[in-house]
Amino acid sequence: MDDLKIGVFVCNCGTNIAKVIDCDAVIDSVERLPYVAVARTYKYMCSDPGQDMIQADIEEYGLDRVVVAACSPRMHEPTFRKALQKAGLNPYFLEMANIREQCSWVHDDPVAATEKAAALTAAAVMRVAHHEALERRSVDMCPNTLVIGGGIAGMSAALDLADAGNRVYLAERSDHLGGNVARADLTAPYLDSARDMLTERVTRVVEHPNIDVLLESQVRKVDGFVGNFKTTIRAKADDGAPVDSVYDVGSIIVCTGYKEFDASRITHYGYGKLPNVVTSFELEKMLRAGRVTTKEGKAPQYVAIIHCVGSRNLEFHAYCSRVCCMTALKYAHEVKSAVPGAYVSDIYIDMHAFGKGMEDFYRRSSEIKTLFLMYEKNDYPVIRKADATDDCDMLIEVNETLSGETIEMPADLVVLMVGMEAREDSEEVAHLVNISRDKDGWFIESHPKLDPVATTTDGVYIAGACQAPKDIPDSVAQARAAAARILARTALGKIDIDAVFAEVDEDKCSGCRMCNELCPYVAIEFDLEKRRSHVISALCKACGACVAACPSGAITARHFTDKQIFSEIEGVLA
Amino acid sequence: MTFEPKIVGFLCNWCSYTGADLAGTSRIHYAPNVRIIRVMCSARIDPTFVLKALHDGADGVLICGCHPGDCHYSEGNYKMMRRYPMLKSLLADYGIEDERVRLEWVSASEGQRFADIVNDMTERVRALGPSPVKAALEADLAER
Amino acid sequence: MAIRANPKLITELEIYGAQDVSKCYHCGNCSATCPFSKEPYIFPRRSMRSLQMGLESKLESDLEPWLCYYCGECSTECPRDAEPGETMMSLRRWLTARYDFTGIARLFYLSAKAEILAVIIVALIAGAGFLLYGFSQGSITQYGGPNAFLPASSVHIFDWTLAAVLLALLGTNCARMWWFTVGRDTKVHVPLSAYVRKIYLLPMHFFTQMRYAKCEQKRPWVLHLVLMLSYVTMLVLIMFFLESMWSGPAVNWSVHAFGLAATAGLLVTTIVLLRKRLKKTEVQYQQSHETDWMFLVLLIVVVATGLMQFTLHRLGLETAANVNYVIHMMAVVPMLLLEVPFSKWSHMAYRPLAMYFADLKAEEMVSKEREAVGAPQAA
Amino acid sequence: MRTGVYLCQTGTGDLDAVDLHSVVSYAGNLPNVEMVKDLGTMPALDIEALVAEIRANDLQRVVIAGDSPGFFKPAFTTAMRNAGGDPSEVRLASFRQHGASFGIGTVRAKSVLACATFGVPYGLAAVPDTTPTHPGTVVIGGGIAGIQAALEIADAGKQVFLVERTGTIGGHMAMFDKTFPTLDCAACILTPKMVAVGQHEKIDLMTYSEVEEVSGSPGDYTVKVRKKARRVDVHACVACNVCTEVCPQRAPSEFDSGIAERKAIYIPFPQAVPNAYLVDGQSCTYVQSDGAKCGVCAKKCPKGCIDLDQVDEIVDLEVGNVVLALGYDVYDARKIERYGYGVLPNVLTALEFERLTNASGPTSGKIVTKTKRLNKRTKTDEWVFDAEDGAAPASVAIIHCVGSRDANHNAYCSRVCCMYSLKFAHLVKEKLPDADCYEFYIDMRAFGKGYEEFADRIKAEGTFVVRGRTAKVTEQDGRMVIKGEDIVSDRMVDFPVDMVILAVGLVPAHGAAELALRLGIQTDTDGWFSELDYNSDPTDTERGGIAVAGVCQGPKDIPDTVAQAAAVAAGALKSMAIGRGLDSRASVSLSDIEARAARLTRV
Repeated sequence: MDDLKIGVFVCNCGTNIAKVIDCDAVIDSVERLPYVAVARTYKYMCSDPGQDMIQADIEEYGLDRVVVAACSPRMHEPTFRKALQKAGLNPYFLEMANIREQCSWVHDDPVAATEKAAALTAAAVMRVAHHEALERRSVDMCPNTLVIGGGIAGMSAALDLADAGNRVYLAERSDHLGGNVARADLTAPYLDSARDMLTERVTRVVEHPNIDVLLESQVRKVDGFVGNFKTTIRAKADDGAPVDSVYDVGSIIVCTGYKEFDASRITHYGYGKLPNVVTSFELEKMLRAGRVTTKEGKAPQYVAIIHCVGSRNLEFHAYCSRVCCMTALKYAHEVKSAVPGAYVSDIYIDMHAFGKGMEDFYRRSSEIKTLFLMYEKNDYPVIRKADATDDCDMLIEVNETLSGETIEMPADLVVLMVGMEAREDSEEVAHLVNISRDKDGWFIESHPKLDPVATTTDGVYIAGACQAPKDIPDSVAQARAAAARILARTALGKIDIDAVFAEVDEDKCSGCRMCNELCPYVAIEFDLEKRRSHVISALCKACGACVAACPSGAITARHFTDKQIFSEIEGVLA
Repeated sequence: MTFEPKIVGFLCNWCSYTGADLAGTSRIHYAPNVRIIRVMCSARIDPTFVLKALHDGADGVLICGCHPGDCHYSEGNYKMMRRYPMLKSLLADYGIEDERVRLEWVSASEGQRFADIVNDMTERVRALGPSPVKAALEADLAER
Repeated sequence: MAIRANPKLITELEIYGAQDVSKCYHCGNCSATCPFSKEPYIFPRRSMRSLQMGLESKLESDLEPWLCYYCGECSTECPRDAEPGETMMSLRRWLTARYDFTGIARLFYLSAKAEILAVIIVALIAGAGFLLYGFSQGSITQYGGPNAFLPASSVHIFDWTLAAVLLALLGTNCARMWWFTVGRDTKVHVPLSAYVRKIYLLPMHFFTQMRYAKCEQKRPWVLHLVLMLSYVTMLVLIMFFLESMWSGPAVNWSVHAFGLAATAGLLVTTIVLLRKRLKKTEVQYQQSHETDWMFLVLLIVVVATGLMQFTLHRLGLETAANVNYVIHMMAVVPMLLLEVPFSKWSHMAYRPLAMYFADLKAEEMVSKEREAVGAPQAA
Repeated sequence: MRTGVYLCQTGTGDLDAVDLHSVVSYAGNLPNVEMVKDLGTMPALDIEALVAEIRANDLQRVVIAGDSPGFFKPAFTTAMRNAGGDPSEVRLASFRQHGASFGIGTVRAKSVLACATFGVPYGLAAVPDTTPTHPGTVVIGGGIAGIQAALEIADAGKQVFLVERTGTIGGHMAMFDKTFPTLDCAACILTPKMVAVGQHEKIDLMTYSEVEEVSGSPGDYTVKVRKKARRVDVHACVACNVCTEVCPQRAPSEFDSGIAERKAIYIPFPQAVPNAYLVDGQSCTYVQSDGAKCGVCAKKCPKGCIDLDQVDEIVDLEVGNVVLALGYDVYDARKIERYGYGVLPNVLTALEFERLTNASGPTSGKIVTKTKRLNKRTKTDEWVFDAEDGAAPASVAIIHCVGSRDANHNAYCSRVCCMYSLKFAHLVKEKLPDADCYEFYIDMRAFGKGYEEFADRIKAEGTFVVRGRTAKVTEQDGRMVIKGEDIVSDRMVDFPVDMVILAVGLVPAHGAAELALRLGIQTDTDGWFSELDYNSDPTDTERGGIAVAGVCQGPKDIPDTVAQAAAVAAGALKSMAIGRGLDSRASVSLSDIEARAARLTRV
């Protein structure tokens, strides 16, 4: 390290820096620092002549470290790293001092600003001395994908991947594809045929040469990491006996969907006790069979649809299930069509007609004389049997907010719009593929806006209603988004691993496992034989949380080592 | 001549450092006393960094991270949040004034806020005078 | 106690003209747009709500429909084209039917045929009656004087008997209106003193239509006022100065001046209104119910024949005058007998009454409200 | 299978596009079709009569054809069952769903109908051939949707041209302060993505450029782009701000949605990408005077990177895929006179408030009402936001559905307003805890992940949430008087506030309609681009290789936009992976569809 040669290049940025900071003074102060072989200023370091200058000096003085004091590294670090690379120097031998955004542009006192600039540059010099040559590595990306869940989301993702020529294993728990959509006849808001849509999807999936559909199968085990997962799936063999087989995949998409809320949990709706109180899915069945009648087989004169069953209330689920409002309007239309002359009432809290074509659908629903009754959240309607004298089977008492009256709504058939909830196996799945769940049991995306399909485990993606309630178009879009992510990686064939990541020194590691829990990306594995933790570099995002936490200082963050930061501290205070 | 405190600032790369850059691009002027050191996440800030800074002559230390809930690494800033009280109690035991070490949340759009924090902290630390650590160390040296 | 909803009512109201009420999604825009909508009478939205849900008893006891003059602002501004204005109009028709104990009003509103038939029958009876009476005691060639075909004195008696009948019918309906809206209301009790104290409101509203003047456009108010005043003038002339109207050939200006003025007023306003209903440019004249037409048609016939009567009589064409008079009466009698108690005309009585009652009730409610909570800003 | 065909219309579809008579006669000649009946528009169906008819012709399958036949299906299903038939043999031939509109209307309707009579989903029978696809992609629009789509594709190592109309990428999202429901700052999320785009070697960023025309066929499009004269060398400029300091001309800042001024030469916002200035020809003295006057910026620029005489340049891009991410404009609140926007000083639009409350905005995030001030140049009084002199509003009213859910304006719901309004309420309460804040809404549409919880939180913070849309805003001694109905508490709202924020809805971006015409893709009645299939194909279009992302397909919030933007990448990457993409659906002939449907039905 004694023969270290550091070159310091201070940018004037026209007058942006030079106007306030005496760049020559900065040069003078850093020249005296150890290992500094050359220090220069130039009008625009980022310009081609500026970069040429740096490269020339690397040649001439045989520099092995470079400090550029200029603008924010967020602006030009990539530029100068390239410059070093061109000159045959490891790009990570560069350190930048931000003397524009954080100095010349924010200070007016030239003396103080120059002093600070000098300190920042000095810090950079002292830091860069400890920089190590880092290599960006890459691991092979297995082009196969495992899709868990054969609903609309899973099939959509599978088709995109398979059409691009990749092998897809589509694992479905039940004995058929289609998921919850298979239970629907028509879709809101245009009343298109759900069945045609599924027939098309399923046919294409089943006939696709690149898709292996594994029905009545279960993912048992997932090992490895992004690009190189080993997944064990238990499926029925031809003789019916369950067999475990191992599939190598590079990525996993979880599309396990949702399950409907159990209406009998809400006692005052009398579901299970009153024969003519049915769930939305039961009505769906009736409509498909062309038999919308009461249990007594009569055509219902009054049909009431109750929204937000299990959703938007404190007792059960605080969240909105997103699709029920439009489904309810769909039923209003369908019932009017199947039972002409029936009076349909729709008991809701807020009408969530937010999407394309939905407000229009809502308008049309009221035009066909659907009676909309509004109730306050957590002030549920109450259903009771009607008296013999009434011309109806049941009476629903609602505190109707739009009129301020307490209304008694006659009903022969009551439809409960049951909300969506996370499947009971979601915890198991989450554990299997190492992703986390929110308080409601939905899988958590790595960032709701930056990255709605990825998870904290790299290579594992989520799509559809398993992430949160979603309608068909949104599920399909998310599924295709996940597919796109995977296609991008398979196109490259390799996964580029940033050179900046954490490493565990196994000799120092005491095996306390403190870091294991800490890592948001579950990038730290514990080796049970060695009783040591080690970092899966491909998963590490280099936040350094573990480094700071390790009691035995066994973990180092490449490019942000304690030594580097300590010397930077010394530098700024020198 | 008034006492010009030296303050070391540890800023997370994603919110706070960007916020500081924004202060620059928006030409918001503030006191030159803070020297910024960039880390990837506030969770990387090892208490020893703070101690090291104070030991090497810093009169104050400013730690900035993303607002709770905003962390680029989903919850790094919470880790810092939990570490911080311990650090503070430790410093208190060493007899280092509370206001010399400070934790603040600065988002990428809060250039003004960053400037205000820096100015405010500079004033407070200036009011406190030079760090007792320096004096103590010198005394310690003299004894040897 | 919960009120039973009746989804069927909305279908019945369609016949009264409320075609679009189901479109309303209750944004409250109409109530906020209406210059009359003030606590405690917030409308039209609340009335539309009661109608959608079919709360008959509530609607029956509502005064709001009578507080609306159908300026059309709400309908133009309505984001769902739910036509609040037209709904209020229909509710007025429905209420008229409700107040009427005979059920005739309801029959007329529900079936145009029935109304037309009734009008024709009454007209024929009237015609026949007058002819028989005329021939029985006078000569068709005689207008005034001894053995006149239809002597003023006897017509006068006829007028008064007719008036008495009408008054009785209308009176009962008004009483029913009071019972529905004030009498049976358990929540507010209006003391007798208040009725007396506020009685002045009745003539005031009746003769000035001052509330109507509050609407954004003033022309409808003027039209309405002129029509109403001319009508009343004519009524007064016929009831009290019939003699002097018949006396001739010299024109008795002290009376005829009023007569001609009233006739002009009626003629002009009726024609204007007919044109508006035909042109359908203004929102409040777009959806005309059969009864609206019937009313205008009868009126125009009455006015025309009345004017003709005057001219023929002045010209001394006595026979023609007599024949024309019978025709005139064939329009007058059904108009009065059917329209005043059972149809459009009745609102001449209901509107001022409603405002009177509304005022009385409001006074009570406000005094009750005082100790209750304030507006949302204090929420 | 004995099949009966019924034509029923709802009257909502684009009926003129389809010649029903020729469809009827066509249906009559289809194999197995025993009877064809046109029931007209919105028929009142008598189920008993249908039963009789089904029995009489002993139909085993019934096909309902029309603009939205689903609306009649339950009646036919019931009839079918009552007639003893198989209810699942009621098939739909939806003209709307399969894009039977302008031009292709009738033939499309026929092919959809044919498929239905064979009991085969249209999507299975009408599969276009693939065509060789050029590996390049052009993304039109540099908002969050465009950025996301560009990154997704470029990260696969494929060339992307990102064409943005304004001087920087970032779109509307860059103007926002916080984003609902997590309240994380927009800049924190967006700027890293913007920087990534700026530095990505596979992304050719063309800001201040507009698409002139798109020619060619699926897989092989030529996109003519006009690079408007920016007059500043993007690569040389170091954003030193000298030019702006010397520039004498001012104009309202688009980025600050008009509540602050910028110079004629300016950088849209400090974190703009590219981080370079541009000259707005409209307000530049030099340009307006054809070089006669001024030009001082060019003289003063230390790097000499300003060329005021620069002219537009036209470039042709050869690509296989086109991604439309045009985004939106906000509804012009001036069209709703009764809200007094543009007349009353303290009636703001949502975007104006976004800038007002933004830490990087003109008042650096301080929420103040406007103050009257004499404009020295125009010598007239004007209302401006002034961080120092401006008073903090004691009460703020937020009006929902401005221009949305209204037959007199836009009938559709703009999807994001409820949530951003709640966000505003939070920001007001956060910065001015004592201020009263009112939300006037019709339905509170908090439908997304964590939205409902967010809404509850805002209410808990003390914001008054009033159900009832405000009818008018008037002025009374300097304050804004709002009039409306408070439906739930049965009151009239009629009181003054200091500031009114109009939650303006979203409308298709200007120029979107023209572009759709040039591209030969369809738009819905509201002007949003039509997707290939509402449910199963929300991002592709009729035209092969042309995809839609983000709000230009219909109002959307950021998470949904990002997801959809990523989704379009799937289509593009798929076609590049195998070097072939799907041709337009219109390229499949009716006879092919018939043949394919006939074949599939036997399997």
